[in-house]
Amino acid sequence: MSERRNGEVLLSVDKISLAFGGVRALEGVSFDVLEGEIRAIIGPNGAGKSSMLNVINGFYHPQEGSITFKGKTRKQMRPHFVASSGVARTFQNIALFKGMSTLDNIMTGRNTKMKRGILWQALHYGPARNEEIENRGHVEKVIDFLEIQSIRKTPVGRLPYGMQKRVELGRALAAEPELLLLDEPMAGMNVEEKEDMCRFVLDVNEEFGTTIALIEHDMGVVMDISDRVVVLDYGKKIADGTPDEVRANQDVVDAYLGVAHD
Amino acid sequence: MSGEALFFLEVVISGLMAGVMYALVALGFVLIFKASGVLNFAQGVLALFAALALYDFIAPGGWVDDLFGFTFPIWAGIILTVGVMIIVAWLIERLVLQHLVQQEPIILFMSTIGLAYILEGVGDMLFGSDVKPLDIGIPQGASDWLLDNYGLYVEKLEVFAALTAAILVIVLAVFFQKTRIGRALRAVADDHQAALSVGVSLRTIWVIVWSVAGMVALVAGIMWGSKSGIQFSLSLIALKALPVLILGGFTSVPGAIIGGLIIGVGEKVAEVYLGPYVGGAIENWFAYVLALVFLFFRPQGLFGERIIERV
Amino acid sequence: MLKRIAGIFSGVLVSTLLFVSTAGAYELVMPSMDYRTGPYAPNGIPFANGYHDYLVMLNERDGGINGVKINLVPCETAYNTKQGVECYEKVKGEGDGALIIQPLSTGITYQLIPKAPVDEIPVHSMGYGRTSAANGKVFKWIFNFPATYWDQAAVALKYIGDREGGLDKLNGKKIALVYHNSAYGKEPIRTLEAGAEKFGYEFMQLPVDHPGQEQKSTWLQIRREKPDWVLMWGWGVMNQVAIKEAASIRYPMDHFMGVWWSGSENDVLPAGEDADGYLSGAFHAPGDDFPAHDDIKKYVYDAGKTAPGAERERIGEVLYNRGLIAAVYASEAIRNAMDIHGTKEVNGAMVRDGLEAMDLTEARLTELGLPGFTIPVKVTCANHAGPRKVAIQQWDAKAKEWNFVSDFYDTMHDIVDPLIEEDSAGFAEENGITPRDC
Amino acid sequence: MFYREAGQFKDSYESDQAIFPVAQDRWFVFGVVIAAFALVPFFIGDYWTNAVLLPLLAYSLAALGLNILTGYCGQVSLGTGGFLAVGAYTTFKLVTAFPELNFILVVLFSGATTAAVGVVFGLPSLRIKGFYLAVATLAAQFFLVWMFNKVEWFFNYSPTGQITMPPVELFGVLITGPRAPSAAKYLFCLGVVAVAAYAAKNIVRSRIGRAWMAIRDMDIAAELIGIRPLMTKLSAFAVSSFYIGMAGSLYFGVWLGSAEPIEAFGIEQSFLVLFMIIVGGLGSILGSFLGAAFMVLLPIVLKNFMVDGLSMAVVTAKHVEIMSLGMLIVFFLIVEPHGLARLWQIAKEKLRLWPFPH
Repeated sequence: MSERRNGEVLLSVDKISLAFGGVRALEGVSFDVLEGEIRAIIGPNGAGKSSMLNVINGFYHPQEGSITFKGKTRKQMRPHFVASSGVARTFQNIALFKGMSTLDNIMTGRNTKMKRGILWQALHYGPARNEEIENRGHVEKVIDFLEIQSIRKTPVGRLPYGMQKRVELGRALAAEPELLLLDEPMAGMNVEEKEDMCRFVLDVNEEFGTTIALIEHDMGVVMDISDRVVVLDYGKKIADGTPDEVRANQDVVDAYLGVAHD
Repeated sequence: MSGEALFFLEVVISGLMAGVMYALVALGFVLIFKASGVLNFAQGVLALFAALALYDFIAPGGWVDDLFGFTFPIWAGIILTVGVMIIVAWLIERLVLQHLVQQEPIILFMSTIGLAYILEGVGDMLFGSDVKPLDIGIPQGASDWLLDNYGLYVEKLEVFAALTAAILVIVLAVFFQKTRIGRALRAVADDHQAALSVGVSLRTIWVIVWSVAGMVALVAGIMWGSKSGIQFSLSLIALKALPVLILGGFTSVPGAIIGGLIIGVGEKVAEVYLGPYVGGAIENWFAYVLALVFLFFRPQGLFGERIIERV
Repeated sequence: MLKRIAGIFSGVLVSTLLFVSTAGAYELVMPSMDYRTGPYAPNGIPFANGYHDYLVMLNERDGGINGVKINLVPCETAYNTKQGVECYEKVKGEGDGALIIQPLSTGITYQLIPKAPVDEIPVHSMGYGRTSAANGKVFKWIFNFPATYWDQAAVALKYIGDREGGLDKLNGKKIALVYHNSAYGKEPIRTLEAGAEKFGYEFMQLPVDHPGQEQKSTWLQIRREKPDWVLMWGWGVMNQVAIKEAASIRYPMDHFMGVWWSGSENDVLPAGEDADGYLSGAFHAPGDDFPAHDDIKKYVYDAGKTAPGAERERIGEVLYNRGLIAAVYASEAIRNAMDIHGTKEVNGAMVRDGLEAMDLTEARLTELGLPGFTIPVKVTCANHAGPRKVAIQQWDAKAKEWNFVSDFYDTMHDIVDPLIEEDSAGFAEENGITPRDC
Repeated sequence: MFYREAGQFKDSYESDQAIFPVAQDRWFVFGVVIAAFALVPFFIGDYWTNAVLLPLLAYSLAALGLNILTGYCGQVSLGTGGFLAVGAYTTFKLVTAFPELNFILVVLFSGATTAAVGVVFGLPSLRIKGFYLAVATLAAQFFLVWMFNKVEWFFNYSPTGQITMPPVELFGVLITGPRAPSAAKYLFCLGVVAVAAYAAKNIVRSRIGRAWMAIRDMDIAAELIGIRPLMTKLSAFAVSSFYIGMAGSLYFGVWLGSAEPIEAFGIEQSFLVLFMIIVGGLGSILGSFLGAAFMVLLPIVLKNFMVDGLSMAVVTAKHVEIMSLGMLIVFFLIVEPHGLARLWQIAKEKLRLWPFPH
C-alpha cells in the first residue's frame, strides 16, 4: 500500500472542538478523508479518537467546527441521517444486538434501504415480501464475503468474540456505505483473527471501493494497511501524513513514549 | 394567621406526614434495589406480613395467645418479629434469589411478584383475613394542644411516624457509613466484584439487605397498621411508593425521603385545591404525573445516579 | 413437574366423575358467592358465615326446606368481578341447577343482570346492585328488596330533616357525600342531587379511590367546608379510615351517617371510643337475641358444622345478620316456589315466581324465630324492591353495640320513583325489552 | 426422532423465511389452529367459553400487544389496563352511537383509537428508560381510568358509570351479550386473535420488528446504524396499543359485557398482563399465548382440583391457590428465566434427539 490514492475529498472535518462539561475531548481538530483511501486515526488512550468518530457519526455534537461530507457542510446532524447518507460503523466494544441471530443483525444494516410500511409488513405479501427477499440477497452476499454462512441462524450472544467482531463488520457492510468507520476492529483478537480481519478490511476497500476510516492500536497493522494516518493526543492533532511520515514525526514518538507535556 | 393560610399550612403538613408514610415504604424498595438491583414488588406484602406477625405475638387473640395462653410485651414482640423477618429474608435468599443471580432485572422483578403471591397466601392462611386492630401505644388522633390553642390540625400518629422515620434514616445512615457490613453493602451497590474481594459473600449481603428491608417493612407495617388496622389492603400501599421511587431515584435513601415529601405535599395540595374543580380523586394520577414531570428534567430521578451514555 | 401437572388433571377428571356418580337424589342447589379473601375479606367473611349458618341450620334442624336437603355450594369471588363470572358459570350448572344467586357485589350483579333471563336463574341483589332493578316490569329476573341505595339516600335526608326539625330546615344546609369511587359509591349521587334541588341544601361530593387507606385530603376538605352532615358510601378499609379521620378532625359523629354497608362492627371498632355516636342505615336488627340464632348455635356450632374459621362470638354482628337475612329470603322464596308449583323439585324459574310472591309478614318472621328482626317484605310483579324502608342505627362505643335510633322510614317516592322509572326505561330501550304488564 | 429437521432443505430465501421452517412445527400448528376453529366450538358450553376461553383469548391478545412493546422493543409498560379501557370505551361509544356499524370495524377502530392514545403516552420513552419508564406509564394508567370514571360522556351519563354492552350481530349472528351462542363468541374472538397473531409474527420478522429488537438490545448502537429511536419506539407503542385496544374491545364487548373502570381496567390488569409475558417469554409470540394460558388457566385448574378433587374448603383452597401460583412462578423462573416459550423450544431440541441422545 505504498502509492497514495488521489480521489476527491469525501469527508473533511474542520476545526472540531468538543467538551463534556469542563473536560475538553477535542480541540480544533481538522483533517480530511479522500475517496477510496484507508485513513487511520491513532493516538494514545484518551486522545479523543472515539470521540472523533462519534462526532463524524452525529452522536456527539461539537461545540465548534464543521463537517463536510460529500460536499455538504454541517455542524450538527442526527445519527440516522448520517447513516442513511452513506456512513456505517463498528464499535470499540462490540455493539451487536444480543437477542438476535447473525442474519437478523446483519439485516438491520439494511434498515435504511427498506421502505415498505407496516401494513404491507403485517401482511408479509407483495411488495414487502419482495423487498425482504431482495435485501436478504444483499445480506447473503455479505455473509458469503465474510465466510460466516455456518453461523447464520445462531444468536450472536453465543458467538466467540472474533466472530462477533466479524458480524459487526457485516452489519456495517450490509448498509453498502460510502464511508466505513471502524473503531478498533482488531482489539482483543489473536494473531490469526487479526490477519483475517486485515484481509477483510483490505478486500472491502478494494472490491467495493469503500472508503475506510479506522481507529486502531496495533501500530503494525495501521502502518501496513492505511494510506494516511492522523495522530491525536490530548484532543489535538499532532501529526497527519503517510505512515512513513508519521513514523518519523518526533511529536508522535514523544506522545507514544510518554514524554512530559509542557 | 388567617384562616385560609392556616388551612394551607394544614394541607402542607398533612402532605408532609403522608409523604413520610410513603417514604417508609419506599425506603424498603431503595435498600434492596441499591444492594441487589431488584425492584422488590413484595415490599408491601412484606409490611403486611411483618405487621401480622407482630400482632400475633403481642395481641390477645393472636396465635401466641391462642396456643400458649399468654402474650409477649410489645418490645419482645418487636424483637421476635425482627427475628421472623430475618428468617423470611434467609428463606428468600435460599429458595429464590440464590437461583437467580445474574438474571436480568425484569426476571428478578417477576420473581419478587411470585414471592408476593407466596407471602400473601401464607399470611392469609396463617393469620386469617380479618381486620386486626394494632395498638402498641402509639398516640392517635389530632393533637389537642395544637387544635385548641392554634386551631391547627395535626395528626399525632403521623408526627410519631415522621419522628420514627427520621430516626430510622439516621440509623440506616450510620449503619451504612460506620459499620463494616454497611460499607460492604455500599461496595456491593457500586461493584459486585469489589465487594467479593473485600471478603464479604454476596449471599450474606443479600440476606442482610433483605432483613433490613424486612425491618423497614415492619416499621411501615406498624405505622399503617396502627392507622387503619392490619388487613390485606396494607399490601396495596406499595403502589403509593412507586411515584416516590421514580421521583427520588431507585438508589437513593435521601431521595426516598425527599421524594416522599414532595409527592405527599403535591398530591394533597392538588386534591384539595384542584380536585373540586375536576371532580376529585385526582391524588393517584397526580402523584405519577408529578413524578413524570420531574423525570423529564432528570431521567434518573432527583438523587439517582447519573446515567452516562457511551458507545 | 409433569407428574404433578398430570396429577392435577387426573384429579380434576376423577372429581368430575365422582360428581356425576353422586348426583342422585334431588337437592336444592344454593350457591354462595363468598369473598373470604382479598382486600374486602373482613366484610365478606361475616356475611358468608351468616348465609352459611342459617342454611346449614335448616338442613340440620328441618332436613332442609320442606324436607328437601339444601346443597350449599360456596364459591370464592374475592370480591372480584371476573372471578365472580367464573364462579357463576361454575355454580349455575351444579347438580340440578342453581336456584337463586346472591352475587354479593355490584360489579358481579351487573354481569348477571343480562344473563339471568337467559339462564333462568333469579338474582337477588339484596340492598345492592342496580337500583332500577326495583322495576319488576323491566327486570323480570332481578330482585333487590328490601330497599335500594336511592331509598337509603332519601331516608338519610328524612332522618336529617327530623333531626334538624323538618325537611324545610335543610334549606341552606351543606351535605357532603364521601363515596367509594366506583359504580357502588356513585349510586346515591342522582338522588342526593335531586334532593338538593328540592330542599335547597348544598351538595358536596368527595370521591375516595379504592382501597381508601389514604383519605387525608378528603377530610381536610370537610374540615374546611364544615358540612352540616356527612354521608358515606364506603366499603372495606375505607370505612374504618374515614371514621378515624372524622374523629381526628373532631367532626361530630352523630352527624356522620353511612349506608348500610358502612355500618358494621369492623368499621367502628378500630376507632375505639372516638366512633361513639356514628350513624348508619340498616334494614334488619343487630344482635343475636333471636331464637333463630339460638338454633344456629345449637345445630351448627355445637355440632361443629361451621364454615372454616367461624367464631361463635361473632354471631349477631351486623354483617353476619345481613348474610342470615339473605338466607332467610332465599329459603322463603324456595318455599314459596314449592307452594305455588306444588312440587318439591323446583327450578330457577319457579324460585323466581317464589321471589315475586314474597310476602314475609311479622307473623312469619316470628315462626322463623326472628320476631321483629326486620320489617315485613312484600314483593310484587311491578315492585321488586319490596318495602323500601330503612331505619337508622347508632354505634354505642362503650357497650360495643349498635342500637336503632329511629323507626323504619319510608323512601321519598316523589324523588326516587321517577329516577327508577327513567333508568329502567333506558335499560329497556337499550336492550330491546318490552316492559311486562303488571 | 419424531422431531427431526434433517433432510428438510430450503431452496429459496422465501421458504427459509417461512414462519415455521420446520415441517413438524408447521403441521403441529396447523393442527392446533384447525382444531381450535373446527373442533372446539362443538364441545364448549357456557363455562368453558365464559370462564376459560374468552378470557384466554382476550388476555392473549393483550399479552401479544404488550409483548411487542416490552418483549420486542424493550419498553416496559404498566399502562395496559388504561389502554384496555381506551379500547373498551371506544367500542362502547361506537356500538351505542352507531348500532349498525360492522363489529369488525368497531374492533379495528378501537385498536386505532388506542394506538393514538398509546403514541401520546409513549412520548416520554424518549427520555425515560427501564423501570423509570414503567412507573411513568402508570401515570397513563391512573389518568385514563380516572378519566373514564369521571367524564360522563364516556359512559353515556349512566348514574353509576357502569357501561353495558348491547347485543351486537355480525353477519346475522349475535356475538355479544348472554344470548349470543358460545361458539359464535368464541369463534369471533379466535378469528381476531389468529389474524392478529399472524400479523404480529410477520411484523416482528420484518424491518420494523428488527428495528424494535435493535432498540431493545442496544439503543445507542441502533441509532448509530440508522434506526430512528423516536419513530421506532413510537411505532412500537402504536402497534402495541393497537393490539391492546382490540383486546379491550373483546375483553369488554364479548367477554365481560359490562364493566366499571376501576375494577375492570385497574392497575391489577396492567400487572397481570406483564406477568403473562414474563412467564410466557419476552420477545416471543408463542410466549404471549403460553403466558396468558398460565395466568388464566392455572388458578382455575388449581381451584377446581382442590375444591372438587380434594374437597378442600373454598377459602383454604383460595389461599393455597395464591401460594401455589406464586411458587410456580418462582419455580418456572428458576428453571427457565426466559419463559415457557424457551422451555418449549428446549423440549423440542430434546425431542429432536429422543430417544437416541447422540
